Amino acid sequence: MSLLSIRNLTKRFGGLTAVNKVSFDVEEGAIVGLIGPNGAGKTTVFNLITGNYRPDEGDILFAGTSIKALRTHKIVSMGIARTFQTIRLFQKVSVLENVLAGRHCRMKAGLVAGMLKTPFEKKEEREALRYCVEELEFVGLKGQESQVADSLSYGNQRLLEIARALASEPKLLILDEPAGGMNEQETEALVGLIGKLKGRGLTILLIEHDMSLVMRACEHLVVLEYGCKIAEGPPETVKNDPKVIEAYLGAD
Amino acid sequence: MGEGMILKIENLHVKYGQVEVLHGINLHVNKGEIVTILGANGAGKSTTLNAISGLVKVSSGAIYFEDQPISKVPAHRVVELGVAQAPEGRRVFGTLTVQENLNLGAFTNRDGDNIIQTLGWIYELFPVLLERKNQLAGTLSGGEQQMLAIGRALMANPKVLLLDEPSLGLAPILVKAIFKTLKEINEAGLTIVLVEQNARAALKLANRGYVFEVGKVALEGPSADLLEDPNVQNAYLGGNH
Amino acid sequence: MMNEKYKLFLYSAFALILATAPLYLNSYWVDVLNSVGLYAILALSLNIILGDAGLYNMGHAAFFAVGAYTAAYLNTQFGLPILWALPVSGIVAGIAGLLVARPVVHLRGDYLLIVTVGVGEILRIALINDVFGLTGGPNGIFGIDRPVLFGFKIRKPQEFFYLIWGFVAVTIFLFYRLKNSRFGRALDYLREDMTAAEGSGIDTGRYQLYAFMVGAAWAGMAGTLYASKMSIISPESFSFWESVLIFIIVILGGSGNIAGVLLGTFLIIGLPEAFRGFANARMWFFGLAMMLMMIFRTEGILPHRPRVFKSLDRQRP
Amino acid sequence: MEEFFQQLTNGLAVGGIYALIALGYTMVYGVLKLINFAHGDLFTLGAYLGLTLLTSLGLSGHLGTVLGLIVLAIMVTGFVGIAGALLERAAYRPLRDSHRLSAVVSALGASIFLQNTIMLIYGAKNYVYPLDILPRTTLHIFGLPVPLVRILILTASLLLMAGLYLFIQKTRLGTAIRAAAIDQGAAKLMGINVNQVIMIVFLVGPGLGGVAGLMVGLYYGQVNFTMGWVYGLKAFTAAILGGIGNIPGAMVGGLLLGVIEALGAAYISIAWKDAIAFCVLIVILIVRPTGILGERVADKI
Amino acid sequence: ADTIKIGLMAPLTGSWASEGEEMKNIVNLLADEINANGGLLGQQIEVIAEDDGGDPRTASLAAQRLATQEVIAVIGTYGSSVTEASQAIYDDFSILQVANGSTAIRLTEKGLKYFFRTSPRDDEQGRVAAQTIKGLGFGKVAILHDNTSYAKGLAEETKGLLEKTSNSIVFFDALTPGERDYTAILTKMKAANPDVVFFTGYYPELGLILRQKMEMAWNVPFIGGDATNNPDLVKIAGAKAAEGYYFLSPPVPQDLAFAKSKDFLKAYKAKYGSYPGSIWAVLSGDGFLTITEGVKAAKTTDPEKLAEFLHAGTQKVSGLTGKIAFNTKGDRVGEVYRVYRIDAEGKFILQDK
Ligand SMILES: Nc1ncnc2c1ncn2[C@@H]1O[C@H](COP(=O)(O)OP(=O)(O)OP(=O)(O)O)[C@@H](O)[C@H]1O
Ligand SMILES: Nc1ncnc2c1ncn2[C@@H]1O[C@H](COP(=O)(O)OP(=O)(O)OP(=O)(O)O)[C@@H](O)[C@H]1O
Ligand SMILES: [Mg+2]
Ligand SMILES: [Mg+2]
Repeated sequence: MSLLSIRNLTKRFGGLTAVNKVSFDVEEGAIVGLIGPNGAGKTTVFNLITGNYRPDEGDILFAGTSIKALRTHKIVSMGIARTFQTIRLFQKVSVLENVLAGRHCRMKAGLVAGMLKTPFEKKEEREALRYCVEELEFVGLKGQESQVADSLSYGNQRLLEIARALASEPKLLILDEPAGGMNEQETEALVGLIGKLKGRGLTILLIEHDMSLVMRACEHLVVLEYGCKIAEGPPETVKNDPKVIEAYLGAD
Repeated sequence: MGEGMILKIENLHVKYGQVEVLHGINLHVNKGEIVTILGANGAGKSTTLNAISGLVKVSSGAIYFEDQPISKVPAHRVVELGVAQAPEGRRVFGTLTVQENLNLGAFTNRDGDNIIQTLGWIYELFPVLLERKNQLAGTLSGGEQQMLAIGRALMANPKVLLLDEPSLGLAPILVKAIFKTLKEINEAGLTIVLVEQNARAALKLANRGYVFEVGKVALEGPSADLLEDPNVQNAYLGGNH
Repeated sequence: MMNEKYKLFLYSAFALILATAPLYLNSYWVDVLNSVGLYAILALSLNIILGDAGLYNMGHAAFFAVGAYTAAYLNTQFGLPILWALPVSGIVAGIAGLLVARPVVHLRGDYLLIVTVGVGEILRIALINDVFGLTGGPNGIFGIDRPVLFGFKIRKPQEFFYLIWGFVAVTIFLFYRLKNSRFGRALDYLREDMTAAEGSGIDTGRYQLYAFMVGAAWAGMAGTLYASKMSIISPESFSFWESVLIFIIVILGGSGNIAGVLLGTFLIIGLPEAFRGFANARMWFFGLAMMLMMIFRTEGILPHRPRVFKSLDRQRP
Repeated sequence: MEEFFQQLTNGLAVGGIYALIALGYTMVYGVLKLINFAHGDLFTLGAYLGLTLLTSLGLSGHLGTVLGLIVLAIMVTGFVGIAGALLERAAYRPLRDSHRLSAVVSALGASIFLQNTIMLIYGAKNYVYPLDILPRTTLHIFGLPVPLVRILILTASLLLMAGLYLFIQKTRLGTAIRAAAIDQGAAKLMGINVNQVIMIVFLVGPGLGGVAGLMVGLYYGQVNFTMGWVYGLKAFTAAILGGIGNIPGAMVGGLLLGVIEALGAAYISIAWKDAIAFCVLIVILIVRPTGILGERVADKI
Repeated sequence: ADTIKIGLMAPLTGSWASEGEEMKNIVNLLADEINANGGLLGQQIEVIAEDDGGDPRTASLAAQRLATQEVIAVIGTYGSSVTEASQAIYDDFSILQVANGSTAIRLTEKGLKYFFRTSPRDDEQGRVAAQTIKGLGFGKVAILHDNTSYAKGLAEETKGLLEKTSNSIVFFDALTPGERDYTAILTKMKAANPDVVFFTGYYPELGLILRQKMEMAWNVPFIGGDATNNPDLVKIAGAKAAEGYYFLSPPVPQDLAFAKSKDFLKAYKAKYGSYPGSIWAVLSGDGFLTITEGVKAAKTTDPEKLAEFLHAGTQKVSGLTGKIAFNTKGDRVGEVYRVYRIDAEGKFILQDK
């Protein structure tokens, strides 16, 4: 059984069909790239997976269960975490607290425990802090815990988004243009990070226009155009698919 | 100001609150050139463009446009003088339609024929925008917004075009198309200042380049030289890829 | 850190000066402090909703009123001692908060603001019209008992001072802890970016309701204290202007910052008293002072600062 | 049935005034996202200034009623507009880059300040406009007695709304205002003089509020220094009801609020009429979270 | 002490500020007069005015503040619930309080020793109102109040009395004060077709109502309570619309035969340029005279003795609205209310009993 299975997914905005009967699978442990021209509906697919939009048709199965009607936070707690195309950090909040946001769904202390600082709450906080610090270290942001998120450089903000997503211990991580706004050196580091994530057993679905990253990081590609899937397969095959070249890559 | 120079920056300092982020930038652009500015995140590239446009306050130093000091000129006047910018983060008017956004780009452009002509040309360049003409800009996909931002800046019919990471979030085919178009409009006489992360493509396009490091110019020179420079190769061109 | 020590010293000195205030102030100034204390509770409770969760609530006096009327009713009709009424009215006001927030909490900024204004007004009109014969109409409810603590009847301003400020202290203690807990952080996230918060796994809808519930419950308890202190309550005391005043305190003091909100209360409740010398120009000076303070401290007197993690190095694995 | 139509015209008359004040409210809000709580007090200022000018200049005596009133209206609009622009300069501009609610608090301070300024200058008592400046003709429309002045007020509101709407939608300056409303920085990059735009908005918005104050004074006769608070809140409610920032919305919201109040008073209870109006508002907002003609939202994720 | 301090608690800011302003004017004028004539018991009087903002919380602070300034007595205030918020404080500090605009019955039913009022009570006015309505021969009555505790109290009192007789109440509701347009209410009231409307609210609203009633061409007579006794009423409504309006009120100083009232009016006009408008403000002057005459007669400033003296009710003080004496509860005794009617020129004409 695949970890994520998209079945006949359709989403319309008014007269526009942004996603049109798209189906594909993401196997456990795989790194899958979702590519396609601007406006092809990639981000919309992500928004459908994470419950930000509701599909008009089709279904989304995560580990066998349909998640298409669940609310976003529920989906996150089931094990899907994401980053956003335009960075959406909590700008005026410290870096570590940004990561703690991701940890939220794995914690239990409520209102009363928080007011009274019960031993359970204290222990849980301590562990959460430790876990989040580790995740920050993992993405390479050690020592910046107390900075305000918006004071980080653009590339680091992207990494922070990844750390926040990781803090929820997802099984599936979905990244929307993680290398957007990064220079080639930073992109290089990102490829390394994605490799390490795979090492941890995570499954990753990503959107990216930087083909150098896509080619190096992904094992499988799905190509959308005008909301429809036009190709799917291993990177080398897709790269040479004339339809993909015409719609997306352009001739050299 | 030297012969043929259209834009010149002398010893530019800029602060955000107490923190100085530009520590004396010197830079010039000749008429008809494409100049690219490279640099790591946070080096001050966008800040420099915003200083030229008058969006951030200059704390010391001077900026000249066509021999006229503009560091104290308010932003809207700078546009009237002929400097347009497609800013970082696109900043399209989300609750206005694509068409309205483009019209706003031509706010200072009083040449009616030019407006119609440019508009046609932009729709030709980015056919998606024509399809989405009456859609709210805020609901466009990331790349579509990027196209709109570039198109909008062109609508002003500027003498100098400032582009802040125009290729961000664009599909490869479009990046190629845009760079090709930039070349064309440059050849038609428009001067371009290009901030890019995609250093290789930018250097291939530009006549000259500047490399910023933490608020200072670290390197400058003709693009060809920079492409060859081992420091640049290591830091911005991703080594041997 | 030097700065931290200095801060601690400042706070303790302040607490000490305040705690001994009834010894050297006359009953008028003590009563002014009582007023400040009551509004401090109200403002701290609104701060949860407005400052922390970022929900524009300009009808907070409604929950204050629910608490006050609940306590007054239970006390005058059933003889429930006023301090026993304290938790009851907290619960009733909290439930009121939930009920009010439930259908409208998804509204954006100013739309929520006008709805809360509306709720406040609807309640006030209901009170004036003696809804279900419970509220005594424009006369309100009178003859409310003074609180009795361990057999001691509290009636003088000096005595109320310790009751009210004791409650303020408990509130600060609990809310401060809440701020740096999972709950408090959740409110920060949803204030900053609702979509990102939901996307990080936080049930934003639920926390918005919780914020309203906690804020309303505390305002309700403040209402009980108010009712027992005044011994008569009437709809005038819960007008739109009261909501506005509490709102101003939170924003001007520094929304999201407990010390700022306290300082704001001193200024907003204290200044009109300090300006009494100007006779009928006192509100003129007050308006002027408000504008000036806002212009010179645009983010509030003591703005919210992001949390600093000092002890991380010890925790690092 | 006759009573129903009578109440409807009563509601429209009141609503016309709400709409007129709401127009100014909405304009200012549209650009600065600022709930200008001082708007109601600028309205009061208009009423007082109108009275002072009317009695001290004797305009209608010199120029005849119609011309005199027009000149008076222009003068009031101008003066209150200038007061509004000064207010913006002093109390709002320094806060333009800070949190939205900071400016709201400054506006509340300005409201207290203005209200008490008027009280200190004129005293706390009620003032009365000279009677019978306006024609007291009552028309009979389909058998309903409708005072002519009400029709004039409603017409004036509608005309001003239409004019304002065309100005915002069709003119270059209007486009600039709309752009500045969305993103001031980006608007500057389009060559728009944002400070100037805001100043114009603060001339027009408060100016409209001032002229509404004048109308209320002329028609109802009685003014006092606290009247702006109630009217301001109603106008704000009306603007939200219609969808704040939206000019036809202010009109629709104002008229609707007036009608709801009148019908609520007529068929449910007078004492509860404001509560009824707020209930309707809440229900409408639950169904349409951005008001009846609410602004278009675009939050692309 | 070298001066005798008397407090005045009044709404100097907020929506009742116009009332407060006049109260302050009147009390200051009377105090100046006494001071110019050698003072009270050989001492000068110092009036300390505090703002109660017309709101209970501010009032309790104002009361605390006055209590700490060694006043022997306080005049005020306006609004029953506002007064009530201060009653206990003055009582605790043994300060004499003479309220001037607080008509709720319960205020004097608590048995407070130091509390008096120069304003009559709702029940008294209600009685006179019901009598008048009957006396004028009206059958179907509409009653309109404004949901302040004063107006509602009076409305309910009158309603109760009228219902006991042959009168029928065809309309009973409350307007919202501070608005400008009351046509919706008039339209609704007209549909109930009353013979008379009894209005218990305040003059600014009434002025507008009378005017709008005339524009509607509805000719029903109106009767009102003492809160409508203000010359501005005619200015707002216009003489034509106000003509024929009846109201109940303690006599205005103009109608009193005392030299004292006449002198007072002259002095007031000379100093402030017009006659005092509000009857409540005039009653604060009565409060002042109660205190000063009481001190004079009892030859002491001790509030306890003063209170005993006033409760005895033997000494009648000549006030601005007639003779003043109190019963043991602290209420003013005697018939105070008169009926007025507005004539074609807008003058208030005292009607024969
Ligand atoms: N909320 C919305 N309302 C209307 N149209 C929308 C909305 N969201 C997306 N669209 C449209 O749907 C299409 C797909 O958008 P989407 O953001 O999924 O594209 P994308 O593949 O992520 O493109 P890019 O690579 O440029 O980010 C676009 O044409 C966009 O204009
Ligand atoms: N509004 C601001 N307030 C405070 N600091 C800012 C602000 N904008 C930018 N900075 C800081 O100024 C420095 C330069 O930023 P700038 O945006 O000019 O860099 P850049 O070279 O364009 O980087 P990028 O490649 O990320 O766009 C950075 O350290 C940044 O954090
Ligand atoms: Mg996308
Ligand atoms: Mg940049």
